[in-house]
Amino acid sequence: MKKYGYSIGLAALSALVLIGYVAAASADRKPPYRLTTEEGDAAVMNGFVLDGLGSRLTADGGRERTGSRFLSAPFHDLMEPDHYYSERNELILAHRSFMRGHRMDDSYYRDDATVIGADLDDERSTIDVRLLDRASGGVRELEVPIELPAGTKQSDFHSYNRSIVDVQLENGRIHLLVRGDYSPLTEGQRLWVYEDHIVDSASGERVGTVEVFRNAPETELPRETTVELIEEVRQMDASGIVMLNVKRLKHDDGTNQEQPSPPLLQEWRLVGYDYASGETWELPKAGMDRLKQGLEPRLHGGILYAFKEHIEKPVIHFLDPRSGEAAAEPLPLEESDIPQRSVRLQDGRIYDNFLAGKKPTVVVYDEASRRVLYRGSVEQADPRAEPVDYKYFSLNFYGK
Amino acid sequence: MGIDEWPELAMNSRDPVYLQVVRHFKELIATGWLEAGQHVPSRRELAARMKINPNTAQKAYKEMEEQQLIVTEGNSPSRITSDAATLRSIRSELLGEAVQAFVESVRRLDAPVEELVELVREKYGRGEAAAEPSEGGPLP
Amino acid sequence: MIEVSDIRKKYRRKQVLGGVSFQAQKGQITSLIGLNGAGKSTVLKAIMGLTPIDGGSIRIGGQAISPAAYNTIAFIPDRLTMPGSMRLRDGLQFMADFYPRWNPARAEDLMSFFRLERGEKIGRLSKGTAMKFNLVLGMAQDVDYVLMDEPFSGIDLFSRELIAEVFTSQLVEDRGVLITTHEIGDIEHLIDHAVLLDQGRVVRDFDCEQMREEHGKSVIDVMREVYRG
Amino acid sequence: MKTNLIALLKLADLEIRRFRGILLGLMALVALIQLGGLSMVTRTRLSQIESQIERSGMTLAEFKLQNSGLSLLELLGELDGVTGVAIACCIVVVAAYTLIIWYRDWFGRASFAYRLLMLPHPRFLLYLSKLAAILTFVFSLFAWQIVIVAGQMLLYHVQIPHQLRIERTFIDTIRSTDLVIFIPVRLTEFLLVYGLGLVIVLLLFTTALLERSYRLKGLLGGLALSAAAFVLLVWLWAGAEDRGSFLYPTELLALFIGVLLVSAAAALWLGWRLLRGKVSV
Repeated sequence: MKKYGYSIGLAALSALVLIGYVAAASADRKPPYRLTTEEGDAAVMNGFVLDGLGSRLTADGGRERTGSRFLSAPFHDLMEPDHYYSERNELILAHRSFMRGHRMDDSYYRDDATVIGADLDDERSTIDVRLLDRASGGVRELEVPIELPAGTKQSDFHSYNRSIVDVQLENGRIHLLVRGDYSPLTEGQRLWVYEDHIVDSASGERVGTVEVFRNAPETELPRETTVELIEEVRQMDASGIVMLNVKRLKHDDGTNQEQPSPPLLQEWRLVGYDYASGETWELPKAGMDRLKQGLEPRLHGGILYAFKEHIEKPVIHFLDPRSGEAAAEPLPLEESDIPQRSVRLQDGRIYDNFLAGKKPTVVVYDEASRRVLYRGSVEQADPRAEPVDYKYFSLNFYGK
Repeated sequence: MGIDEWPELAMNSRDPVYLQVVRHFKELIATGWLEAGQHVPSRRELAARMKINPNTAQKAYKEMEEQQLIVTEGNSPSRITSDAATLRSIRSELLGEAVQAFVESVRRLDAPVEELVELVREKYGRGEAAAEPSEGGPLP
Repeated sequence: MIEVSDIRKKYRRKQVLGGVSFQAQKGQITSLIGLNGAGKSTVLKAIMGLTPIDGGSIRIGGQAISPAAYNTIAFIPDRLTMPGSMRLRDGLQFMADFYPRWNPARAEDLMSFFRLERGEKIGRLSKGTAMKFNLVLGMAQDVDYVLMDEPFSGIDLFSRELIAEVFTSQLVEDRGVLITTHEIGDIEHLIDHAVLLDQGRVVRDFDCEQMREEHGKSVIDVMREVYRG
Repeated sequence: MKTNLIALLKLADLEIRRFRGILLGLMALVALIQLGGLSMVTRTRLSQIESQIERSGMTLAEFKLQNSGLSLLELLGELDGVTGVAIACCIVVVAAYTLIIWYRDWFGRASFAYRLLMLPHPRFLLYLSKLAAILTFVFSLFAWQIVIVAGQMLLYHVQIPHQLRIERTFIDTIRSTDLVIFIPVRLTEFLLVYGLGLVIVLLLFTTALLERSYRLKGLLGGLALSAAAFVLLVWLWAGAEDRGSFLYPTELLALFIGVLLVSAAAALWLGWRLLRGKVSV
């Protein structure tokens, strides 16, 4: 047998080591961390995950490894559940064929009866609208051609880029809010134009177009106007109104080279728009003063939430989007060990993800009663693993 | 008689090899090297000794059987014939052939017969005398 | 018998075999004769299935070449067929491992007949010794046919005689031997049948003894007619 | 069937033994680089820490509080370049040998190909035995790398004073280095990476055989076949990255695996046919 000794020895020893390795690897399938419920009912966390230290934890004790994937990395149907795409995963799970090839469409609207997807690819400058009847599963498609904003023509711009930023359905009328970002030929400032293209959902005929906002062109170069949409935080949910965050900035004109100073906020306005009436308004001074205390505005369920997210002890202010007055008592959040935190507003609840007692912690408040519905934190299950102290876990919504 | 002492056969490549082997046997019989009734070597031994392939040895033995030089009973090894007539005819056949070859080669010289006979007697005499006293004499 | 019918083969646009047909009977020594480049080796390799043919067919004992056929036919090419790093004894062990028809006893006889050293490295054998070892590997298989490619070329006189003796031994008896050579000299009277090749075609195919009996010509004479005429 | 299996194992043993010198050399090289490298890096870091402590007068424990110890991963991090070279060496040599394992039988003073092609066994055993040999080399190196990582952990425990040590599990150590590409910790990852590797080996085998059958035309054909398969795989993989593609990533994965299987089957079948009747000495 000496003759075959080498080969058999090589194969046997290798097999032995491999079997040991497979045993170790399978023992290691579960990450050494767990999201334990300290208080309240874990059901409110349904659809939510905490991602961190290569693991994905759910309130019902689910523990799964993420990471150390290379070749198999891209092969996952659900999209990265960061803030922007998380709701879409629900659509993918619920309406797989409807979403086929359209996962990256500009914007979606969903209610109990229909799902509407809208996408604008600039080559054709028509909006592709798709309606899904959730009951029957039937899909209708509409095409809505759009022109350049009034008073402008192709040759004015060297490039422009338009996309649908919000889709709403109110009494049979589909609202397609189009954001246009036009770069003029001359060295002048960019032109922002928001238009609401209204289409009858039954016939698909255009009902009208409302120009929601168009910024006044800046004359001096260092000045710049930025316009950002403050849309319903739950992008697919119905929302009667939408707001625009309009800021005029003055850039440092670049004289002192060493340390270019950040742009100065010259003027800050919030412009609201009501889909049903087509009416626009500006947030009164009361509201603006409140925001100017360094708060960021968010829109959810028709209420303007204003708070600074990334500080140790934020306070959430609830403002009426029209009057700017307080719509409810401010809600102070628990203090976090580090300024890193994420706040999600969903289904009448406020999800606060921060670090308490050095550990990643999630607290869920019922918005109306301000009661704590759930409190959980990440525990380390294996002493040899990396400790969770001061480690940030991101709170993502994966979809039910 | 061991196969190894078997005299060498100088072969030419124009005459059929198996016939050269048969002739060689006839010479051995004629010179008495092979006696009547003596066993002949097996086909394999002959092939090895004569440096010919076994098929040719087989063919030579078949030819010799046809010419009744050897006889085979059952599957015991073949033996030289002991039929005196055949043995005698072998000698005369060989002598005839040799003389025939001699005559043909000499005829061209157009020499009278007596001279030839005289020359043969003289050479044959001297050849015999020379052969007698010292065994290893130069080959003729 | 080995039946080669109308085999054709092109190699880099050169017609190496242009329709070669002949037969090699079991129990006979057939020699495939031709000058260098006549396609002799190619015919042997074709028969052994070591190189594909473009046309025609080859039958060995009525069967086409197949792995099973390698139990009935052995090939002794004009080069080493065992890795140089092996020793002679490893080579013999290899044959024992893979060839059911390997005859170890006969291998031993041949090893001593050729006075070969079992411990020697195959890579360091001289050309003559290498051919002798090749003969051992080929002849020590109980097969019906043995193909040999130029067993005598470039080999010292004494090895040549030793090798020639193999042809007269029972190793060859009632087996079909097909041997290629371009200088017939020392085995002229050993072969039963001769097939002359020229530029990939059979130009003569005769029984040697018959040629000598009927025309009084040796194989070399015929070669002279064909290749020099 | 049994005799074929025995013949296959004997042929595989032969192929394995013919490469054992190089394999042991590779193993020694990789071990030397990774273990030797680690102990060197550890020694330099420890001396730095010692001098730092002397200057500041702290005790080891205080130092650990401040700098949370010296993890093996940190040390391995400094070795990444060198480890990468060591592993690249193994890959290149084995990949090259995937062709040499065929060509060495054709070229050189001895033409072992004659003997192998005349074995009274189905010629496909040659393909399978050489494949078995290559796989044995790959998995021995795979296992050897695992042993080395274990050795590195041991070395870490020996050289690093326990106050500075940071405990990590074996799998965590592997997961946190680039090594995890070649020593996957997840089954799906292992199947894909080594499935792809196997297909590449099969395509190389068949390309070598195509060349041995049709010379240059065969080589070009083989390379074209391999390139086509590779491009298709990369296209599918990239398709999964592009979120807007018509096919869902899991469907692209199914296609990816499909292409792997089809390429493997094609390579094996073509290899079988070429060996049976097209290959030439």
